[in-house]
Amino acid sequence: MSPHRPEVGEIFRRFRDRLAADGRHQPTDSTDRPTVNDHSTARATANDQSTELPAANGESTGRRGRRGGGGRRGGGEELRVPEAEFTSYYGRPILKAPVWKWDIAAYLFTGGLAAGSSLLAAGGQLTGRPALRRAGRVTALAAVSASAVFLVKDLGRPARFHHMLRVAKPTSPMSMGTWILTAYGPAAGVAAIAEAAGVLPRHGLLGMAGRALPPVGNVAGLLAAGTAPALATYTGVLLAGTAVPSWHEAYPELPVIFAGSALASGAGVGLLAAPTAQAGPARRMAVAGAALELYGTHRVETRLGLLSEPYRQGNPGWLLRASRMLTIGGVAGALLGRRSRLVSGLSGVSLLAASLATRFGIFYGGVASARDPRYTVVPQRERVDARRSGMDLPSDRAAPPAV
Amino acid sequence: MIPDPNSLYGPLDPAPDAGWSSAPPRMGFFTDTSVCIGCKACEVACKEWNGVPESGLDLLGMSYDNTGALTANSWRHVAFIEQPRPAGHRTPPFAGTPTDASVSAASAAVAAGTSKRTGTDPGVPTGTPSAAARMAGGGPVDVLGAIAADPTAANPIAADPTAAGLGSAGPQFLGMPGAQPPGRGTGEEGRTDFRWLMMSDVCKHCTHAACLDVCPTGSLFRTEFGTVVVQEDICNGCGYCISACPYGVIDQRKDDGRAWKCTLCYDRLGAGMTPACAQACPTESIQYGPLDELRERAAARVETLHERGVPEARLYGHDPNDGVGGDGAFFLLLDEPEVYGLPPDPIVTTRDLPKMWKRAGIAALAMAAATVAAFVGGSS
Amino acid sequence: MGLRTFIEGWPVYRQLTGTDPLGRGAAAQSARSAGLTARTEDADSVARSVCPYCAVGCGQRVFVRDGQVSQIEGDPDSPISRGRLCPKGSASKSLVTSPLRQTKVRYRRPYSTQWEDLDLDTALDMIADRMLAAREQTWEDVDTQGRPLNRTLGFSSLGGATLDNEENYLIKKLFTAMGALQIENQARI
Amino acid sequence: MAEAHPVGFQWVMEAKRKGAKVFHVDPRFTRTSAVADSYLPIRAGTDIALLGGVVRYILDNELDFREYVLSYTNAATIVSEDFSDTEDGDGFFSGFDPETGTYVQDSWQYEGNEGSSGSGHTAKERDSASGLEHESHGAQVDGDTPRDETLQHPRCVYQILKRHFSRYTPEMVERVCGIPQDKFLELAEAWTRNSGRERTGMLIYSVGWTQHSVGVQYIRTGAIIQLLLGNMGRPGGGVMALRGHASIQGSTDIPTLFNLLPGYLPMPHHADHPTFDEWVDSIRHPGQKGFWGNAGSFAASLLKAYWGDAATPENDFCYGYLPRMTGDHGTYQQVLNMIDGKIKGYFLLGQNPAVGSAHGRAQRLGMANLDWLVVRDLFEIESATFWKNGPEVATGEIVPEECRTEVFFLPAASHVEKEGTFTQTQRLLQWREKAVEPPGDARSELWFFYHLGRRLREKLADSKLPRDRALLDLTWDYPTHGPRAEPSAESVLREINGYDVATGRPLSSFAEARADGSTAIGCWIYTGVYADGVNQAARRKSRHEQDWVAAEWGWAWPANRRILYNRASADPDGNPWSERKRYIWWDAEKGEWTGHDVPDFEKTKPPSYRPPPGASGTEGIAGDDPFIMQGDGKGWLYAPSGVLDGPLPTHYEPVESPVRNPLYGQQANPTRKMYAHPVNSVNPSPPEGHSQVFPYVFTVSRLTEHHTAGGMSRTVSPLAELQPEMFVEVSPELAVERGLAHLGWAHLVSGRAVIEARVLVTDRLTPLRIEGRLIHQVWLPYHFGFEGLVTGDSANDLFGISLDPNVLIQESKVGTCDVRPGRRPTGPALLDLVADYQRRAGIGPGHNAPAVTTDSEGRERSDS
Repeated sequence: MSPHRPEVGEIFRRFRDRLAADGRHQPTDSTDRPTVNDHSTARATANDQSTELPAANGESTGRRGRRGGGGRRGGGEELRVPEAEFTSYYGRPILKAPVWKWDIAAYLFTGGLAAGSSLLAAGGQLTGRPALRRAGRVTALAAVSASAVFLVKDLGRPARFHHMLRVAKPTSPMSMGTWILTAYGPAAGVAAIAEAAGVLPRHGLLGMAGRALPPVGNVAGLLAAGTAPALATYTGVLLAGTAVPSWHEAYPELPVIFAGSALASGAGVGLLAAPTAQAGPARRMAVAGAALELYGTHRVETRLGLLSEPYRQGNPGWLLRASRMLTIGGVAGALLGRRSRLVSGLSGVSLLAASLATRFGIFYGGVASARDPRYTVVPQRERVDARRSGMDLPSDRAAPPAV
Repeated sequence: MIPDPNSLYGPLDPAPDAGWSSAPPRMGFFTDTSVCIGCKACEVACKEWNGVPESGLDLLGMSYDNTGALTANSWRHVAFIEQPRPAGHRTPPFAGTPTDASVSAASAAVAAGTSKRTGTDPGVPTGTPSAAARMAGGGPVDVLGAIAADPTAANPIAADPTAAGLGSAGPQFLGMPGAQPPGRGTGEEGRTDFRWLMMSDVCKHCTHAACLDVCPTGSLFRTEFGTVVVQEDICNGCGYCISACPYGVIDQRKDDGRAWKCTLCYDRLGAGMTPACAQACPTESIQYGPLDELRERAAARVETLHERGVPEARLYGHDPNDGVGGDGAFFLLLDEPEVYGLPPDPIVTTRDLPKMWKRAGIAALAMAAATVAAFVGGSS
Repeated sequence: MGLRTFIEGWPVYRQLTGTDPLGRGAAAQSARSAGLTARTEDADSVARSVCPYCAVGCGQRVFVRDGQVSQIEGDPDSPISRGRLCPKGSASKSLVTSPLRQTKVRYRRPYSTQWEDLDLDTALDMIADRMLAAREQTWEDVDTQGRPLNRTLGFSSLGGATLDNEENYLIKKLFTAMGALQIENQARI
Repeated sequence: MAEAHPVGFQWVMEAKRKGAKVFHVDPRFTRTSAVADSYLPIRAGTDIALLGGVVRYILDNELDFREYVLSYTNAATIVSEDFSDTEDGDGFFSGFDPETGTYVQDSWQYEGNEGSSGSGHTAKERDSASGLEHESHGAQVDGDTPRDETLQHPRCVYQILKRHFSRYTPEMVERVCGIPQDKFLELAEAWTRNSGRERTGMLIYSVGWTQHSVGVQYIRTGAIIQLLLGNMGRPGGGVMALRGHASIQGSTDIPTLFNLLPGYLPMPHHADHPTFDEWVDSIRHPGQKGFWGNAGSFAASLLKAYWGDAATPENDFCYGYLPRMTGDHGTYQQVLNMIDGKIKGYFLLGQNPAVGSAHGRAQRLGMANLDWLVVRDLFEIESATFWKNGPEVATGEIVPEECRTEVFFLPAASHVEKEGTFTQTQRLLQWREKAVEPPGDARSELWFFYHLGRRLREKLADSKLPRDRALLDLTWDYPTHGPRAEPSAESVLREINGYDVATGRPLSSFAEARADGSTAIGCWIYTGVYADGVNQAARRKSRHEQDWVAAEWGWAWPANRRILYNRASADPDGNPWSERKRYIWWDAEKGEWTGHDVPDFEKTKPPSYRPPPGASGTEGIAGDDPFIMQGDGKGWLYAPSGVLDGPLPTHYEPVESPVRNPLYGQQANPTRKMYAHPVNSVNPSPPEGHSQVFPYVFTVSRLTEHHTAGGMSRTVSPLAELQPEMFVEVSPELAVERGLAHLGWAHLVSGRAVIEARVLVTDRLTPLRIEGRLIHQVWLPYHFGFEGLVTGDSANDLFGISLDPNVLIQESKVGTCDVRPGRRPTGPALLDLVADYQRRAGIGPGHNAPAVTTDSEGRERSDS
């Protein structure tokens, strides 16, 4: 090839300009666009009718329902929701659905729980609320350990989990998350172990350890708390950093939702574990967390247009609605039942459940959006058509907005 | 060294950006579907060279496509689309024969119901009949007419699914819509135009490869040739790349757990050889070479086709300014991308990465602040 | 491997010190990938062959490693095929290395419901005996008018279109010398 | 072509890229049609009507390459006044004998040669498939023939041609083939416009063309067009056969065929060839022009190669050892004889008749009635396991416990496990190097037959029987090598090439062949492949290092000529017709023929040469007679002999057709080979009654992803997964008519069998309007059987056995059937279904359509 390689893209700018200037290219526009139009208009009927198709055939409905490939089109509800018009190769998904199983959704919860708990613990540590401290530290360790198990278990090659430490890639939320966990995990662990100081004998080696532990634990506790917010929010980027339509487009909200959900769950632990006297901060955390969570969830359910659909329908819709109820109930309980250990405990449980439901709802909402080509094609097609009508470059892409 | 400003988005020569200071010219594929004869030599040659396992033995009824999609066990996939539409300047194939309305859309809708085990999960999932019908449609598509026709009355076998063998064939209906007795058509109101699109799909080896950027192990890496390769000795099957690919290319293999896709025959490139599929391709539909050369060749080819009365010819994935910074493997198509199962306007997820981290940071601060407030504010 | 080499082999270290801070390429490449070469490169031998399927006669290169066929691909030198192969030709390696290939003699005795093993040498001997017997029983010396026939119609043969010219030559020569006339192949079908 | 020969198709795509227009004629829209500029759907079995229409188009518009036609074809030759055409005979030429269903060809001869057809009666020629002999040379005709250079004489070939095809109008093409007139005219116009002095056009057919009861005449019609347009013997022209097996050309040149000996020498016939001289003369035709004058040398040299020292001029080179034909000993006759218990043993060498041959049931029943069967293959194919897995086992027709056949399965060596030559479809020999040893018991055929022969000779060593002499005197001493004593393929190739008996020097040209026993040649047309003791077929000079003819890649017979009759690429005076098409020309200075290829002409015979009166053999060929193997040196528009079913192609309906022949009272080829055997019933066609019982036309062919009977593709996973199941393609219109659903099941019924397949309802098939009637066609792949990774019913089971009279190839590209939704019955119920159809169609066992149907009422006149 020629020794001098022109700057990448140069050739194509020239080529595009040539075509744009060139009348001969018009036919593409004039003959191509109409056909598309004809088809869309002509097929609107077929399309609407075809939505009855599954209903017309119980067998296939059941089958598709099982497969989930287009499960949404299963029920009669379908008939009321006019199907967004799109084309795809034999109607099949364009994206590969996430291969992550339920344990990643569970990790989203345990990771957030750990973070929330560590913050709670640190607060307790600094403001002299031992119950909050202890409960927070112990829960954090338990949660982060569970997280590790979930993460490794989900790998196709669990024995190779340590390959995660080969690289440190800012472009990879999962890589960043790995390093955050690497920093957070040990700290949370030490902090929790320090709680054992009380039960150690006064004398001898163990005695010395017993005296040494609390300060060490305190340092570790603060370290954990320092990394906890990152741990709680990076998972938002983890999901958003994919081609899964309803995850990616929700990137502004996901960290907020997860932060709130983490706070709420941490608060839940506090409400469960601490005597009502010490639980004040937990109640306030619950309020803050719930606020963030409810706000974020509401946004993704409404702001994304077509891509909000998956969060409103089927199991994800159900989960998110449940989460909302539980959150509100939890907060109410936390505020009103401040004198009753039982009510506080129950609100704690309901906040935890809410957080769990949120994570699963968001997770499966995204999965559904990847399984249905509609959510891939429609928004992109709109983008292209808008651009085409915008500038006279039918078969070519215009430069997208700079970052 | 400072990463290129376009490191996450926009035109970029990826190899130097990935640390290959003295990189050879970027190599890639240009797949010209206007000369593809759908022989599938590419699929076989790829499997032979790369030792890709068998991907299932089911008849899909998607025209002659029994592979279904790009999967961990099919790194080249030839798509077949039957459409009652004009093919360039060609004489209408069925002009003057006693035909009725077209069946392409209806058959495609049925085929959408088939699925296939490919050694991956979920293999080839079923599709949306109406979207399939639109893919194959060339005019009014009366899918309903086909379906609504009372199976038992009009279609004796449909009454008995087992006899009809439709257990796996999705919705049952007659081969074609319309109650008009066959052959009444003069050919005028019947189908006359027809074209059979074929296209060999493959990994796009994007300039901005999300799969690569999100890979937490560095298993996916950018080669000195600018291609994107999974290192099977590194991959631990975290599956992140699979949700990150905007084309749905990379996939996880069952009983193996790792992610697999086209390597653009990295080992052959190293030896100065042509990738297996391109070498086998009988009609030069798959062309391999320095990307810049291929882009110029493709530009010329499109112009030729336009001159020869094929206005529907257009390039896909050639433009360094598109959402993924241009594909290392790009295509000449004769219809909209989604007809071939390609996303119409993919955008690499990392474009928004800085904004994402920013939002995460703010959320994190909010979280911390909320905690502090929770403890300092208030009495109890 | 010393600690130092271990550290220097660690991609993160290479990210920090090398040209690939983002760990996208050079830094992330594994030792295996770095050492990767096409298996055709280290083949023990390469045979110039021809595709066994249709009659176009596409050139093939057969690469052999450790006595096994390691790859079969088109011969770029061929003026007929220019290195290209159809799906069948491309599958030649799977054809010759197929696990379904039967590599042992199989024998089904009359009225039996299954195969038995048989030694190749014995099989050859049994076949020879049966040919001679059939020839014996069905030999025709002359026709009704005493004109020579010199033949047997007692056994026949079908096949050759997938065989080599040399093989067809021996088949025809041997059968003709035995007076066996009913020799046919795909060219008639 | 894209379907069956994708790599060959790269050249079509290349031409297309350069602006060539590609036409594709096929009953169904294939992957070739997808990239063609024009697709013409056609009713299976009507190609002669289409091509005949082109011939008429050329003649009516005087678009023929007149100078070429005048000098190089027999257009001007005058035909006997006894000749009468099918136009006058309602589908019959003069000389038909209803008793035997064959022609007496005397009246077809050129004027003044009526006596010399040599074939008073062609019945014998039909049984011995004598048409095959002409693969390397034309039939007999006397050289000196009366001509009318003005082409005005009413009995000159040109005028006869005109009359014969006068009714093949665009309207008639549409009525018969279902091709709309404007599309036909588009084809005819483009074809003729791209031929002539400056341009050449090529006709490519796949050998499905040969699988018709008029197969040879299909190709004849193509040849007539190409001769009229001046497309023969010129670059970019010709009639190209795309054959389907790696060395099927080689297995015809060095025939494993009952009626031939190597080099297209006929196997002797007990009545016609009692002596060596009569045998040779029947080939040589004393007094005839052309290269066959040397037949004696070729014959003697072959026998010398067979029997070495034992073969002497005194004993006619052991001519007496050769077995004699008494009639039809073809593969289908054999199978019927097997069913009748007349054949004891059967060898299958890389062939799978249980799936690949017409009437699979007859094939399997035949094999089930043998004493012994030897199957040599790579895989356990259907023909090796019919006794336990065949469909007849399910129906109870074959009971393993009662099946006598003793089966030997011997694993064969693959193409990389042995060395040798394939002859590809353009007569090019390519040597294959051996890559690895065959696994286990696998052996090459070379090994098997050499050692089998050795063993047979040992067992007979002490025999005093005269009949064993042939075997004992046989030269059978090929050097072997390796632990397995593999015979040397090169030594065999050397014998095929031929050598000087005295010195052992390999011959370099068949011109060196001698009739005195001083040369031994295994196959004279291959002489030169081992010239100078060098294996010329092993030449692999890269295409990048030689010109476009690539003469140094492999070796083509004869004499490494890449284009036959290439003298025709120059005008009568020896100059190229045009610079664009320059190929071979006369170099006056050097006084020799020269060019890009080896001249297919005596190198130093000047264009001006005229043979002395009475000259015969090669010296009888004039300097402007390019077709040197022809008796008159001309390309034959009209074949006075050699073609048994007529001097000119005529449209007859397929043996099984739902349509009455629109052109003649005679429905189907009256000379076709029919077998009245109980197992072989033929579906009724008009004018017979009940043809509506089998209302649909079915045709079969290949898929790119599979190979023939599937033995080499259904067993290979990367191929099997690409086309994993037997299916049938139907048009939307038929789907409605018969209630077929996409991906549902259907079963097809013929008078022989019923098979089932998954349904693909596709726009790629279309009904055709024929004679105002709607004719539906369905298409099936014929690759499937009951063994392998993917299985399915065999399409070939549907066919009966009716053969082309010239070469005894079966009609297995078109038949009639019924199509029914759902799966077929199993077990005995399946037989009942077929029986019921036979009853309704009124076809008893062995029913054959009447050979002669000229009676317009359609009542049978003779026969049956």
